[in-house]
Amino acid sequence: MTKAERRELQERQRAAKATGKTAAPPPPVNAKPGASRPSQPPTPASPAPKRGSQARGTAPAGATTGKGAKDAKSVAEDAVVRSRGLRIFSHFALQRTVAHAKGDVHPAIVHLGLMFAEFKVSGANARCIATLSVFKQVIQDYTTPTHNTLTRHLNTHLSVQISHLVSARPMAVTMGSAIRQLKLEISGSDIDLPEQDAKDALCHKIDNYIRDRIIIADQVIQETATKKIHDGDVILTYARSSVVENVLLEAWEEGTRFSVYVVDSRPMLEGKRLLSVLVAASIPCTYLLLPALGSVITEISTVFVGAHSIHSNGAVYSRAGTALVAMMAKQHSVPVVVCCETYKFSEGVQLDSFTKNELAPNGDLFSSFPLTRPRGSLTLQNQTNLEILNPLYDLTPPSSITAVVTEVGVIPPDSISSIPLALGRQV
Amino acid sequence: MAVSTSDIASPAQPGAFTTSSSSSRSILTHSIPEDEEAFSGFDIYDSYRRILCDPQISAPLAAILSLTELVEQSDAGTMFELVKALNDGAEALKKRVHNPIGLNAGSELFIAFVTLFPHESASFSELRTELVRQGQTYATEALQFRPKIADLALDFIKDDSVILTHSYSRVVMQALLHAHQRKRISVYVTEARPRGLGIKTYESLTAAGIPCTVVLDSAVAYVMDQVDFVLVGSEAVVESGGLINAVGSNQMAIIAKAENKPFYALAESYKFHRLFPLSQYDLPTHTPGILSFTQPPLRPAPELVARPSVSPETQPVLKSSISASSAMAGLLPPAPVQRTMTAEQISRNPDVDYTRPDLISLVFSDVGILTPEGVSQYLVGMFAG
Amino acid sequence: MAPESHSSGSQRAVETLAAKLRRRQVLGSRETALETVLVLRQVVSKARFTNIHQLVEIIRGVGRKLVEAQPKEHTVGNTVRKLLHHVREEYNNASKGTAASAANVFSISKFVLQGQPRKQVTAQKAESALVLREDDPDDPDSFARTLKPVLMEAIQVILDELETVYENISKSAKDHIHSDEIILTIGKSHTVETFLKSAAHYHNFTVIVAESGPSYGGHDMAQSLSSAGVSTFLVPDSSIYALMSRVNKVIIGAHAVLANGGMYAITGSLLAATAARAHSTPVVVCAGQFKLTPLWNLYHEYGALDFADPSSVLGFEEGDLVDKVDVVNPFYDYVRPDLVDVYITNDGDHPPPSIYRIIKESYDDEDNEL
Amino acid sequence: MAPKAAAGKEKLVDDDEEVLQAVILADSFNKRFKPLTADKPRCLLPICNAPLLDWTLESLALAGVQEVFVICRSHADQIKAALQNSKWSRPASGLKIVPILTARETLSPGDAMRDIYTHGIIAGDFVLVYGDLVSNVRIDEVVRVHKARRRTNKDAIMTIVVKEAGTTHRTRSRGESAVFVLDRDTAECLHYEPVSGYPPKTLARIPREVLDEHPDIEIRNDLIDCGIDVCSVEVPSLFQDNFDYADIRRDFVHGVLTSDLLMKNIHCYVAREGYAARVQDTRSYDAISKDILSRWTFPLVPDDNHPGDVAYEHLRGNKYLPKDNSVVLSRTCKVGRNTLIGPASQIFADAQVAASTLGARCTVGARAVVRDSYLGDDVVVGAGCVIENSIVGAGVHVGAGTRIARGALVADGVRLGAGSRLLPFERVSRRRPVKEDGEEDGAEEEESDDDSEIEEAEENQTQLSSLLGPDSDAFVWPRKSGKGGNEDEDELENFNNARLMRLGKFRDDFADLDLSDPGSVTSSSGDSDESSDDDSVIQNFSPSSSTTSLPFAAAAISAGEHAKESEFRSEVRQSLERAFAEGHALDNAAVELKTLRMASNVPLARVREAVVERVVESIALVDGAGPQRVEIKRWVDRWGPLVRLIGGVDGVETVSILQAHCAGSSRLPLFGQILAAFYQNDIVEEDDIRAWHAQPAAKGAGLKEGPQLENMQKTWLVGARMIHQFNEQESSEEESSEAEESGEGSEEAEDASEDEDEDKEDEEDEEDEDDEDDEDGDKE
Repeated sequence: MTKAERRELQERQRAAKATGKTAAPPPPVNAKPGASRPSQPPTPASPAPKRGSQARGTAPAGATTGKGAKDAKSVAEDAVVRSRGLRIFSHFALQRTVAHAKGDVHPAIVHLGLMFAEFKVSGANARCIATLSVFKQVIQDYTTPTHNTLTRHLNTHLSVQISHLVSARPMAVTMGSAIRQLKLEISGSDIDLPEQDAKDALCHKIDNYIRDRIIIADQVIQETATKKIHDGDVILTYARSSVVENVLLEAWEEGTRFSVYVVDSRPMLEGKRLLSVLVAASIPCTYLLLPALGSVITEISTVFVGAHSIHSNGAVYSRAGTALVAMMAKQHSVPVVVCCETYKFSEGVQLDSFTKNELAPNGDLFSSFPLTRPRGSLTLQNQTNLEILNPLYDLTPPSSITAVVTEVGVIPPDSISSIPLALGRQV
Repeated sequence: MAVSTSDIASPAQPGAFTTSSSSSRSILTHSIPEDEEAFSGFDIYDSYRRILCDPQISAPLAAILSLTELVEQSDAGTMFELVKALNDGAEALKKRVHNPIGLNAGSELFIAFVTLFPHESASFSELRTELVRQGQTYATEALQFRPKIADLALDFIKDDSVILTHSYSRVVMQALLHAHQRKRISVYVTEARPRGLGIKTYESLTAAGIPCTVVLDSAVAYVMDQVDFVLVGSEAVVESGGLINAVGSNQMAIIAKAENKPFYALAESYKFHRLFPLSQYDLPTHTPGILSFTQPPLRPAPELVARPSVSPETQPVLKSSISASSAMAGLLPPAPVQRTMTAEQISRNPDVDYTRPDLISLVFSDVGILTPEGVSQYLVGMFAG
Repeated sequence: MAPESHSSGSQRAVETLAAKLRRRQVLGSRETALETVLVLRQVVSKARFTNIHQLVEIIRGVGRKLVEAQPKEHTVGNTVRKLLHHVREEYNNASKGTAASAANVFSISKFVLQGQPRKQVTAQKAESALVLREDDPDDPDSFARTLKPVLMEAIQVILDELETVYENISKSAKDHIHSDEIILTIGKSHTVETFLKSAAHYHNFTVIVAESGPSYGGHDMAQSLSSAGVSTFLVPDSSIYALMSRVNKVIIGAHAVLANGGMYAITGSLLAATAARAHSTPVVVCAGQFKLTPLWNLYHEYGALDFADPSSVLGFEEGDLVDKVDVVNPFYDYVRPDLVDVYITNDGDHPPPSIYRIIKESYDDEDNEL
Repeated sequence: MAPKAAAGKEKLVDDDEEVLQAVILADSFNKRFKPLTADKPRCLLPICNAPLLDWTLESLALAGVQEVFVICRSHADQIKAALQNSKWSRPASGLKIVPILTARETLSPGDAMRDIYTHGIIAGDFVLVYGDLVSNVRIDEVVRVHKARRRTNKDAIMTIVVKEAGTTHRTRSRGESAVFVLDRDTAECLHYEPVSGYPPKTLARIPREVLDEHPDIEIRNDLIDCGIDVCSVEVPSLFQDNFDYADIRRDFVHGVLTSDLLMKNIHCYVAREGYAARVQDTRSYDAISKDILSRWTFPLVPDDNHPGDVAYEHLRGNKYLPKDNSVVLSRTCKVGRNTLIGPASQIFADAQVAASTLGARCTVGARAVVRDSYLGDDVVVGAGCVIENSIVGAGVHVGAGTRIARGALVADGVRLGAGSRLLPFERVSRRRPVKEDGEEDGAEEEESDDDSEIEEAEENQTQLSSLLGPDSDAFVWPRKSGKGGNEDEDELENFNNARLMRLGKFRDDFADLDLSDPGSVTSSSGDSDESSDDDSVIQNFSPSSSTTSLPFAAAAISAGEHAKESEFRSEVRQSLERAFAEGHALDNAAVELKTLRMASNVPLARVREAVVERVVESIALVDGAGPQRVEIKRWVDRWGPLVRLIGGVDGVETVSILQAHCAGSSRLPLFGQILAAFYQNDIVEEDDIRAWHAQPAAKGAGLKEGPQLENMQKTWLVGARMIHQFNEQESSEEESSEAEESGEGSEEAEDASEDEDEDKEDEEDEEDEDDEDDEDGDKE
């Protein structure tokens, strides 16, 4: 079991613990661990590192001073509330400044790390591909230290790189499964092979992986999905999914005439980018922010969304807001179609958006406010009693999903679990 | 025992079923001319039917009018006697009519009115004439209700909207035709087996130039997605805020709910009926005959009675034949005889059903637009208040 | 018997308010209501009338003008209706003896109308001292003279109600919110703000504010709450669903409460309410009585059909997009009654169904169409 | 809730601080809207069914202006009257409006300003706008800023309101825009460089000292000049002093900024919130109407604060219908998005109205299509008409089956007979008595217009009359400014630039410019940049515009060519496919083709190739000679004539095209039959075939070995056989000659439009380059 995996495991456990806590209803109980140590500074100081530190499991440390704090009002009480609030979100993998590279981190990795941290590279597929291609470089530049075999040592070497990436931004499920695959390959590769050949073999494997699991998969998905778009349809999509984007474009290419509603929301406002792509392809578009959804949902014939990952219970883990869209669509009996490659399936079940999530950095990182308002008035900073949270993902329950389009065909969300096995992916 | 007789009588004259819809009263009157002479002197039922011949008059109104006549005729010397006479009259009517819900509403209203009527006037005969006058004036006013309702409904009918309606109802027709003058509407109407009154609606709507399509009662769920809202008339609006209407309304309401489509009911205020059905089988129209199982034709009766457990197995037979036939009927009206339900089979079906208040979005009536809660509050205000 | 045009002064006032309304320079239901009352007071005080009908006509006339100016702002109509209601009440009280018109003509239709839910005739004010002489030929003003003081009182009542509306709503705050609860609200509603703040005096709880784009009123809300010592989280609208599983109550404001118990509220409310339903989290709506509107949602699902400009959604500067993209930016959502659990108003808490009754009680039907 | 309103809220003026004055220049001082503005001032043109002036006044009222002076010149009486019975004259409107009549001699805003000065009406700082402004900007806010600045800096005499918008924003005028050089922190306007669309300006010269004094400057080419200026008292007097200031921007601003004597400075106010734009040409008319309909001007929208008296209802997809549902929509008609329909209008079965505004009491006949167009009141559109992207004045009667191509302007009261055809950018007005009845607008230039119109009219009518249906009372204006510099530029002010400011959907609409035509000296603001270049205060950048533009042009042509062609091909294919699919009438299809061709200037041959190709390709291959022949006949009979209709009949060419195409396509075996069919349909004549056959090329000469060559030869043999047949049976001469005639007619029309198409791309491509060029031009 490699570092990365262990780390993941820990993450999960911590998450589980935290939720367990928050779930516990009676207030006093809540308050207890809540108070954490009163020393804990309520200053608005640069949020990221601070929260980061708390994320490192202050929650369990929550001391019993809660009651006392509550009786004595003012600052202490303030701390209580804050810490409670914190505890709710503490386990979210938080945005942090990229740590200094420990161990021999490949420069390419460092670079990629920065890209991740600044959301220059975002989106499950993009990140996965980026990582893999950088790994190819790493592998090529890698030389097995004397009296050690590639099969053994390379993994550990990679783990260093991975942990650096993770320190930049939590690992995407896609990356996870890809890396897992890669490591299997590495440990699988035969020892007597001359180093260079072994490397080449690995790189080749990586290329295949990218090709089969992502590129080809997407093409298949597009073909399948485009069949679900008919003339005169009104398609609604949320934020921006590369797959959905391609589906729409292809459908238009094929001469299907439909119109698209692009729904969007802060913090990322990715929809705007999708919008410009579609408009460039002269697809008639309507643009709206999430809150306005209620006004238009009745006109929609189909909803297409992408996914970050899908859990074996069929819950879709995707850009925050997707759940809302799916919910509304369900309400008005509009079919909700999720486009998602199989390599995004992650074993295990997630029950709500809390057990695992990620926060977008504060402020107007994506310059998402239109010009009409002076930025200052909108980009608040954390201050006493006030925290800004931008969860990046939410979890759409299978109940509000009609179908999942994968490269192995269209399947109902709840029979997801059968797929990974069908693909012979050892888990 | 009256109910059963009417029940047995019914298969004999298919006309009898028509009683359930306020619309087709007139048909009824033609249908049962026989047992008329059985009554001597003033026959309230007789007058009731006579009044119903006017296509504009619906059951409750007819009931009120006939009761007014009764007041005219009656020789009651005191209020008490009069009220008694009225109650008897109402009873008599109820007994004679296959589906008394409508007229109950009417007579209930009138009697309540009479009892509450402030009679400080000296001579009782004066009072009687006064009451009669009241009755008649009300009847005349009542004719203005439908236009009023149609007007209320107009706001809710958006231009270019698609409407689903059920069977035939005068007030709905009025509303649709009224809307047609201002807005572009198109209508789906259910065939409404077994009387197929939907066809009647279809004809008069298309005559008026409203695009209209008849759908099978079994196709309601299929069509619902296309529809902007559902608009039905009513037999009576009851104290629960629920609705009694030609059978099929209930399923329609349930489907509408499932699809999140508004379900509007139109009801003149004289259809407000102080009645609280707990379930379909709590309706006054429900008789043991309805939904009872046929005796398997092959076997001799006695043993059957001995072993009631037999009857279930025959049930599917009946069921299938019903559904199949109704489907056929929808597709090709001149359906082969053996595939349509026999009058006897039909007789085992209800002709009105009860729609729960929580399925109804709004009730339009001449006293204003009411929520189902509003209706019950209203009824309470009327009779208890 | 057209009412003689009331003095140009009040005329001017009406016009200005109308203009302001049309230009959206008066904002917020309460401000609008207040402005309306003030104008009405001016009108009534200046108005010259010799009988109740003229008075009613005058008021209605003004009402009509204002409503036309801004049909989307329902409180205007409501205020006028309320006033009319009061006027009639006062009039009936005053003219008990003279116009005992109700009983004597008792007909079936009348009988039917008993069903109308409305306050059973308010306790006969014993001191109905003032004698009203309508259409008095020799002294036409007598009617006005006698009635006006009463009317002024009535108007004052309405004013006071508006002045104190927030406080009264917040009275019950502490009973609705308890310690360590997590409350979710959306956008900025003055009502909700005061409600939460007053609750904060008694309990410590956490408020999650959804910013509700594109107005992002949530930011101001979060600011003011946190500065009032309430621990606050500001989240984008997108995360409403994600957080809902931890939320104990959703508390939102309303723009107008409709007769069927549904309401218009700032966009996003529908999302929040529906998400709350999905997690069976109670939805509490704080709304002053003046927001109760004797109307139905005639727009079906299409919000309150009041749409702002696209510029706050898609910057005008993005020239190439502007040309080709349609932008939808409604002010309000229509929230169905079955999504709301309770309305907290300045006179008590009501479940959606009973809104209908209250409306019937507080306005006269004949005024629904001004 | 409404951000905009929130803005409006706290400034409920009408108390204390002194009255805010505004001056409206109600005259446009140019004639871009001719003939619409023939007997009506521009500021009374309706936009979204309310006169421009009302929008302007509303905009000012919105901003809390209290006193307004309306400077009117032409049709002053109309304006006065309009103001009299508008709601503004009501006491409660809170707006005090004083119409001021200026002399006819005021030919420019400058003169108007001098007039203002002489009237001495201006008390303090005032707002200067044009009578064609649509805005919801909080001008009072600007005024506040301006005043504040004044306190510290007496020389800040003027604040120009600009709005940020992309360079390619529809609302940003292409014809006359400008580069602003701003100081980033003080927002002082350091340099103003007018950018005219034509001749394309590719460089902006910024005086060095600007850079010296201000370390941190913004050079912006993406601003909409809203035409709202907050001026202080000095401004009119400045005009007074410098009598040569004509245009406020190009002369005044320019002058002030560049003169080293005046020492005044001018600031800009970049409006973040709000909307503001001027209807300064038909193009912006289009853009702004669209902006209003898609609610950018909120709360100035039809269903909310519409200056007109009608109350509109807003429906899904920005459709606006009057509240009193007086509109009659047939059940089958389609009303598209962003559409405003005036009261009591009627739209009949299967008609389509999209992205347009209809005035009151309009009638759109069955199957008619109105797209991106603006109809005045009482317009009657006959059945089956197609109106695209045009402005149609009030009371116009459009006969059945008429096609009005994009960019056309139809003046009030015109009658277009059934089946009329208006080519793109046609301008039509009612026939008028040759002598102008001086009382209404008896200005000399007006008359000179009419004279010129009439004389133009002659050849014009003959040339174009084919386009006007019978019993139409219409007068087609000359399409281009008269050559040989006759003195009628007033009528088409600054012709070339005007092209850029015309209503019209595609970018290349305004591309058909004529470099050979020198910028003519006129009194109009539009091209005063050309004229002023020569005598402008600073020499250094007058040459820039003219000199640098030429090489660019040269380069552009070659570059643009291929792109154009391919684009054109695809367009033709689409339009034909549409035609085939929907079975258009032949001549409709033909007109469409002509339009396309005119849009992207390609030789006639290309068109013919495209058509032949389409026709041939759409013939299905069926086996069995009989059915095949039928199939061919069907297509050729139906669509063959198109080849002739597109004009410039040249049978030989047709045949060779046909051959060339067949040789390279699966339709090879059909060549003979198709050719025969063509012959049957008089698309080609016997002589043509002979001629073609005679050509060496027909035998595939000059082709290198390969299938192509063989096929050519095959086809040639087929031809040979055919000719052989000819020789046997006599063919009739007369009909062929007739065909020639009919061909001739249309050919002429072609050439007429053809030669004006020269040098399209150069213009076009510079358009693109403009922006960047300005930018890096500055950097140097």
